[in-house]
Amino acid sequence: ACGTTDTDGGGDASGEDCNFKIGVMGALSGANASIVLPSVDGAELALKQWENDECEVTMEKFDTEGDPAKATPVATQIAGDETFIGVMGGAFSGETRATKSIYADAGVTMVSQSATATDLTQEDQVDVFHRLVPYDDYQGAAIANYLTDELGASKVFVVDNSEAYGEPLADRVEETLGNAMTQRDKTEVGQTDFAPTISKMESAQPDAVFYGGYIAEAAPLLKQMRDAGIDAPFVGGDGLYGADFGNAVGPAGEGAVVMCPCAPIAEDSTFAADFEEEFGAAPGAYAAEGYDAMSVFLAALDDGARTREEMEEFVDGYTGEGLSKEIAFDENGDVPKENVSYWAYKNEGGTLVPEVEVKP
Amino acid sequence: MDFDALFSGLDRHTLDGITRGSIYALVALGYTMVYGVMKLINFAHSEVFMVGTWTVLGVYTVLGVSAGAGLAAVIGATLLALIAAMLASAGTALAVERIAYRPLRKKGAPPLIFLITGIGCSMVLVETFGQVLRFFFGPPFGRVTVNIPSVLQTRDLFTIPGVDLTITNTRVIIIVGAIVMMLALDTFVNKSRLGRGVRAVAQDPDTASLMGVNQNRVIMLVFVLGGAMAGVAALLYTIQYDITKFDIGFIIGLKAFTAAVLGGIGNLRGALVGGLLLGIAEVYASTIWSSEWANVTAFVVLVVVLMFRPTGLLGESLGKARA
Amino acid sequence: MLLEMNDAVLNYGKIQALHGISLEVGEGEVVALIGANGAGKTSTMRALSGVRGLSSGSVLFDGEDVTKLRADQRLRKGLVLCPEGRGIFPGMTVTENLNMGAYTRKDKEAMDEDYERVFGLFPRLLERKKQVAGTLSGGEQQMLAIGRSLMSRPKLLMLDEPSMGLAPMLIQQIFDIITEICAQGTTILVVEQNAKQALSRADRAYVLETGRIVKGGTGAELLDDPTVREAYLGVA
Amino acid sequence: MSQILDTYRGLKLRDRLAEAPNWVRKIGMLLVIAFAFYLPFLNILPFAYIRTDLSARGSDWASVLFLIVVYMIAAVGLNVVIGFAGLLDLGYVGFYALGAYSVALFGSPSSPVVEALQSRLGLGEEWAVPFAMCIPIAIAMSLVAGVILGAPTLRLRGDYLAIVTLGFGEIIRITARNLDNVTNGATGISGVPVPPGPEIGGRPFFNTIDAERWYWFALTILILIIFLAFRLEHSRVGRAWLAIREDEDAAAIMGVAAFKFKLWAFAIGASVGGLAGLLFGSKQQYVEPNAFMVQLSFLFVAMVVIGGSGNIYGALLGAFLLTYLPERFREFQEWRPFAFGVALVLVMILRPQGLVPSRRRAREFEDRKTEAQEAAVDV
Amino acid sequence: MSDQTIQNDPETGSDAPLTVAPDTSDHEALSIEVGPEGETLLEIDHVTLRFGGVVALNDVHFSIKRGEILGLIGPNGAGKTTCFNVMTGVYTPTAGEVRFNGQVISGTKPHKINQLGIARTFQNIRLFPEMSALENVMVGCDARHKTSVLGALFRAYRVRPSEDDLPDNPLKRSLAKVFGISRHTLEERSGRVRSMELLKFVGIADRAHELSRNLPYGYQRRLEIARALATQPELLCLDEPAAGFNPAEKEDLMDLIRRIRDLGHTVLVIEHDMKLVLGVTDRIVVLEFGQKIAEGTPEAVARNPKVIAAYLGEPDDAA
Ligand SMILES: Nc1ncnc2c1ncn2[C@@H]1O[C@H](COP(=O)(O)OP(=O)(O)OP(=O)(O)O)[C@@H](O)[C@H]1O
Ligand SMILES: Nc1ncnc2c1ncn2[C@@H]1O[C@H](COP(=O)(O)OP(=O)(O)OP(=O)(O)O)[C@@H](O)[C@H]1O
Ligand SMILES: CC(C)C[C@H](N)C(=O)O
Ligand SMILES: [Mg+2]
Ligand SMILES: [Mg+2]
Repeated sequence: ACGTTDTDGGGDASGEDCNFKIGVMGALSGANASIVLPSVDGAELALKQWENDECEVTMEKFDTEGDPAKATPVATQIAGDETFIGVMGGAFSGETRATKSIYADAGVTMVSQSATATDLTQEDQVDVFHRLVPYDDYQGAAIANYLTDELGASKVFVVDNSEAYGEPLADRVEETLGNAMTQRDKTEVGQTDFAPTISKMESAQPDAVFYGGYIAEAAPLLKQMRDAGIDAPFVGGDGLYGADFGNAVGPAGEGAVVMCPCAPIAEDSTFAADFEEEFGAAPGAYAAEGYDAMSVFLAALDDGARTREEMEEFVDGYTGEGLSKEIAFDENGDVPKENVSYWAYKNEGGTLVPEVEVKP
Repeated sequence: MDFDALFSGLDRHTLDGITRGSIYALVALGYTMVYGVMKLINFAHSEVFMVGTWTVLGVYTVLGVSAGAGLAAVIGATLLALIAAMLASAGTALAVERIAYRPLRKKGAPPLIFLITGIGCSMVLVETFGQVLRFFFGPPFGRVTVNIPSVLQTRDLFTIPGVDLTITNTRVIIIVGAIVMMLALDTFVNKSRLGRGVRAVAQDPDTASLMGVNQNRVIMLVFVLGGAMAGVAALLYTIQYDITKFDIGFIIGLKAFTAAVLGGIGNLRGALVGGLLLGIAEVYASTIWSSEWANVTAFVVLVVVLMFRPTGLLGESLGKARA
Repeated sequence: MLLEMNDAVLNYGKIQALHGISLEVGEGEVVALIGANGAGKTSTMRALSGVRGLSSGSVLFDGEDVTKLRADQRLRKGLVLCPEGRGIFPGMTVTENLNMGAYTRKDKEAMDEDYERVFGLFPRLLERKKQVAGTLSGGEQQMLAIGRSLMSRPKLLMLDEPSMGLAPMLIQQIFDIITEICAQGTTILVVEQNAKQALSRADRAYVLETGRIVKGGTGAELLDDPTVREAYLGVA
Repeated sequence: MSQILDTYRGLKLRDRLAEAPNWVRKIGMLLVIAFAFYLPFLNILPFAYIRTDLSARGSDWASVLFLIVVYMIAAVGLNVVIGFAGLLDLGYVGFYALGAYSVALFGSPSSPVVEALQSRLGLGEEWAVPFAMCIPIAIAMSLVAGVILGAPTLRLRGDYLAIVTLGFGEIIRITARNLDNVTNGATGISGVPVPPGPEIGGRPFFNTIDAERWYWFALTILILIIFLAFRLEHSRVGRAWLAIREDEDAAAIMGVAAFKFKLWAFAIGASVGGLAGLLFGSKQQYVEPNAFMVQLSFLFVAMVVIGGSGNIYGALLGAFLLTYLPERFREFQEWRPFAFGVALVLVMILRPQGLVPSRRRAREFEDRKTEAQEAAVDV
Repeated sequence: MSDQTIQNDPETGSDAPLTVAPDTSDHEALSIEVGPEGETLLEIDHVTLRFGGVVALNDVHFSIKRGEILGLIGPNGAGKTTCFNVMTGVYTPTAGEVRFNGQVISGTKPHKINQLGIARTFQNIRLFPEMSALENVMVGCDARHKTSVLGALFRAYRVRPSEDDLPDNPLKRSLAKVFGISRHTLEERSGRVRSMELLKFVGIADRAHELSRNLPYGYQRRLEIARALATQPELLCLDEPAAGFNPAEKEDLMDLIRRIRDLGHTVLVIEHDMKLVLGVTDRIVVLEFGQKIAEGTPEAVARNPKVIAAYLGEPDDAA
């Protein structure tokens, strides 16, 4: 394509020449970076541990702040530069939706570590998109099951943030809950005063509250609930699955539950140890998925994939045991549902501790 | 649409709206004062408020107080935080005036330039907390939501009999605090000699100086007073919401500015009326529909009010002469 | 000398309005400044009052160099300008405008006396006490401006075209007032188009042409000067 | 820096250009246009250093050029409202969004509106309003929105208008986000149509990869709009706007139909903004509400003001710098917003008249500046 | 009407920059077409205007005849400026109406009234300060122009040009012959020429390209008159045009007012300078406290004891 850099796009120069870049795009800064950064670190670790004499692979990180508008120029750049043989991401559904057709046009294989919106694989399918997480239909069902079965709730109050991630997820939760949902309310990103929502809760008297959204708004919402004396258990989706959740919410967040389609990483695993050594922290949100996504690309290179087409072909047919799960992609790019596990994590003293596995 | 929900708890919702609106009103004062005197929208004012919230956090952290401290410690820490926040906010406002606006005033720049400079200052302040300070000191600075210890914990004070409305201590502090501050400022500007100087500069700076008013002093005074009010708002805000964030000023600033215009920009009492009305309108709308429509409602109320009263509810305090 | 201006040069951007003006006003005098449109009379007044700074030259008041002082600082020393085009505060009431005139004063009783005096001079203002000044008629605004400048009890009062826009009867009155306040001990520097009146009332006068002083003398001298008569009195 | 400026001033480029014979100016203009069309392929050192794709994490040069031109179109449109008519519009992004949404709502086969039409009219799954039809629809929608917003609010003065327009921008965005069954809500609409064209190398002519074609398309539109904007400026209409800006009441008494002309400014600005939005949406092939936050409105205003409000060239330069610089210096990552803020303040303090003010503004400003400096001994 | 002026104009057709010549021409091109002299042009019919408690105009009734110079005098605050404001659409009367050429105009928008043929100057000068003197006048000329916004954009409205309007360049000339010239272009040209002519007429053409805010006060007053004349008003209202003028300048102004009348305009003038008023007007209306107290020839009014008591005071020999 035109507009490549003068580093000469060696597109069809396969064979011996194996210098490639893998793009990573996601919210590397911004309010929700803590949900994304561990997975990027995971990918970096995978690349570091990779042994291959033939190939020279670098990972290029692009910060999108999770904003679709900022993600599209990044995608165009990656698409236009033939040395990019694959992309890990997008981390969030919104940016993924905005960019997948660009990658599709350029034939760049995507493997997302965390984008869960249903439509990404169920509507307007593109061949290049794959993901290591199940979609919100299942996540929503799992959350609903947790609410009714584990918590025994029969009156759930569902709140979402009116955004591309929170709203559809809350919709799925609502669908599965059926009559077990008493009321639904919508809030906004950037909102800090939730008094109207709280007073709705007070009259609805729920025995559990679900929030579909991100950390920034979940923290004040939860605090105001507790201030108002609403003690019902609080459950959130993977949008809260970041180290910052505990810090932001403070003592009011004690016991809050975060659901994630990601299995806990055993503290004594080698991955946990390596990660800890490399980055000085225990592996956080989607770290294992990030590691797995990168591993898929690296396996392709090991296998001799040297062009975007070969990469795509390899990833489509890939099967293997990953850190997070047994990896395989169906025709839509989803991992088979039976390979996935859902976990509830509880906020204890500011950290998320695995509580129980849930079935959708 | 759920009008039942609104009417069944009308008193409660109104109280919620007043609480929300009190903070808007206090921040709106800063916009209104600066606008009144200099005819410019100080876009950096939202960040003046933001700095106040961080100052409260800083004071609590330094003092090491946290939730559940003794009564004396709570009162002491809160007062200290109040003073610090007022000073920090006033200082920030003054710094913006000195560093950014004064050179422009010297050059006689048109209002639009002040607007863009204000936006620039606002970005600088936001990024200072979101990026620069984090780079040097690490967390809690950065782009994440930060928890502020709820030193002053919410307690039920009394219940209004008949309507069965429970009033908490924080609500009393916020509403009473906001109204008292506003009355004090209003009295100052309308009754005191210095206040008259402020109004004179607002109407005709040259002639004001011929009457012996020091224009620079008045302008500084305006920024300091507006900033201090934002500092008060910052403390009240942290009492109610217990959080801060690098970009927290943006939305509050937008609302406060809307409130100022709604009441009649340049008019101090207008800021109060506008703030409360806006707060109530938002809460009502959030109750009837949900919070996703609150902002739309706020702006629609603004447009409707301006259509019938083109200079806001109470009008600009400065009458306009014609031909 | 109460007021001295030496070699004053004033520029508006590229336009030079004053080309080195020197003038003096002695204690207790009435001094008039006359000249055609655009001669620089207003500019001189602005420079004296401190509303505009000078490019070069100096202003001395009461023996003190005030060149670098701002208008408000000069006012505190008793040098007061009642500006051309009135410059009232349109959004304040008549009373509030008068209050502004007394902005730097703290002596309550004496101020009340001064209100009486101003309302005595201009009964029309008393009728309109509560009216917002922006809606006064042109002449009413002029009265207000003069009244307001009296409120600060100036040592030296500078009036820029005080009779502009006033009905004939009032013009007469304004000049009487000028004579009267001078008699009460206020020194006056007045700019006037109404040269005949001004010269006949003034102790001394200056004639300004395109930013320069071209003539000076006692009022009577200038009244008799043929060139002045032709140019400014409309008599051949 | 100031030295460079001085040399630049010494050259008196502007005066020379103004004095040059007509044909010289015309040829110069053609050369500039030709160069603009060549830009995506720019590869001659040292000029190639302006490319944004030099560093590993840079962004695609042609895409950046396209975005620059789209913002230039918006800035030229906003300049009509702010610079010419003196109306502060802080909600310009609303029109931009309307343009983008119109083409998406009517042109995308998967938009709820088109789906409704399909089932109502019994049209096929693939049917949608053709791109060529979407252009007038987008322009008309934003123009109508401009008139609807303007008619009741243009009577307001100055800053009241600013907040009302700002609110309008937000209303558009929030409504687009909340009306799930019309706009797909926060999910947005994909499959936005692109201009028709021959297939080249198995891809449609206008695709997401070959951004330079988009750039040329947008550039052509930009040139046309600049041409029309100049015509407006130097006409009775431009003069009327100027008079209204200076003293609306006096203008009315001199026979200027102030309201009518203000409304026209608003409508023209709105439709140009809509056109810019259409280009943006069509190139993205995906439209969602978050792309139209208030901050973008501020950015547009900043473009107009930084360049020199009232001057079309100024708006172009402002749009260029504010879009290009952040892209060129992507390396600085999270420091960019901070640097942006600092730069905004510095530029305004050092050059409050804007980078290339119109002659009138420059003159005005010079006068005011000396006046203000002399006004008080110590400001 | 404007078409005719365009054709009459000797200077149209050349693109050469206009140079400032001393005012020697007789400005024939500036004269306007009017109806028969002596007919009632404007009638203030028992107009009352209240602002809250203040009665600014109280049942005021008088009329202006075409072709005359009418003076409006009275003490400060008598309601003279308010009268102008009612006539030009700034205020709507509380009671009564204003008729112009037989048509009721009270309540009409200011710009509409201007288009009907009333223009004015302001007591406190209100020029467009950041526009040059020439541009200020061109805004006035535009009031009579027909180019619409779309016309200015696309310039599609073509007019068959007269011989004088054809460009010199032969190619352009033949093109213009075939396609005509856009009305916009013709209007622009004629507007410029006419504006320049008006500046000469009031005697300030030497500073045509200066920003109006930088002009001396006297020039600004004259510029206001030129701008008002540019709208080709049948009735021109001057609010204290001589304020701040010295006697010599007042003489010039009197001459100017007479010349304006000679162009065909009817003039209404508010002024406190009795010499000017008595010297230039044909008839005088006197207001006091919002009421008409006298009306008549200058001589009669000057002798009227009521007027002397309320306004003139003891006879003032000179000035
Ligand atoms: N703000 C200004 N900017 C530029 N030039 C100015 C300004 N004010 C006055 N001038 C110019 O300075 C010169 C002197 O003006 P000034 O107002 O002092 O005259 P004046 O004698 O008071 O005249 P008038 O009798 O009309 O009031 C004039 O040529 C005028 O054009
Ligand atoms: N908007 C208004 N509100 C209240 N009173 C007003 C308003 N406009 C004018 N007036 C009053 O109406 C009266 C007439 O004012 P006007 O300006 O017409 O006087 P004038 O005859 O032009 O006097 P001058 O010769 O002093 O200019 C004045 O007493 C004035 O105070
Ligand atoms: C990282 C996750 C919170 C992202 C989320 N699952 C999404 O689809 O947007
Ligand atoms: Mg003067
Ligand atoms: Mg008057």
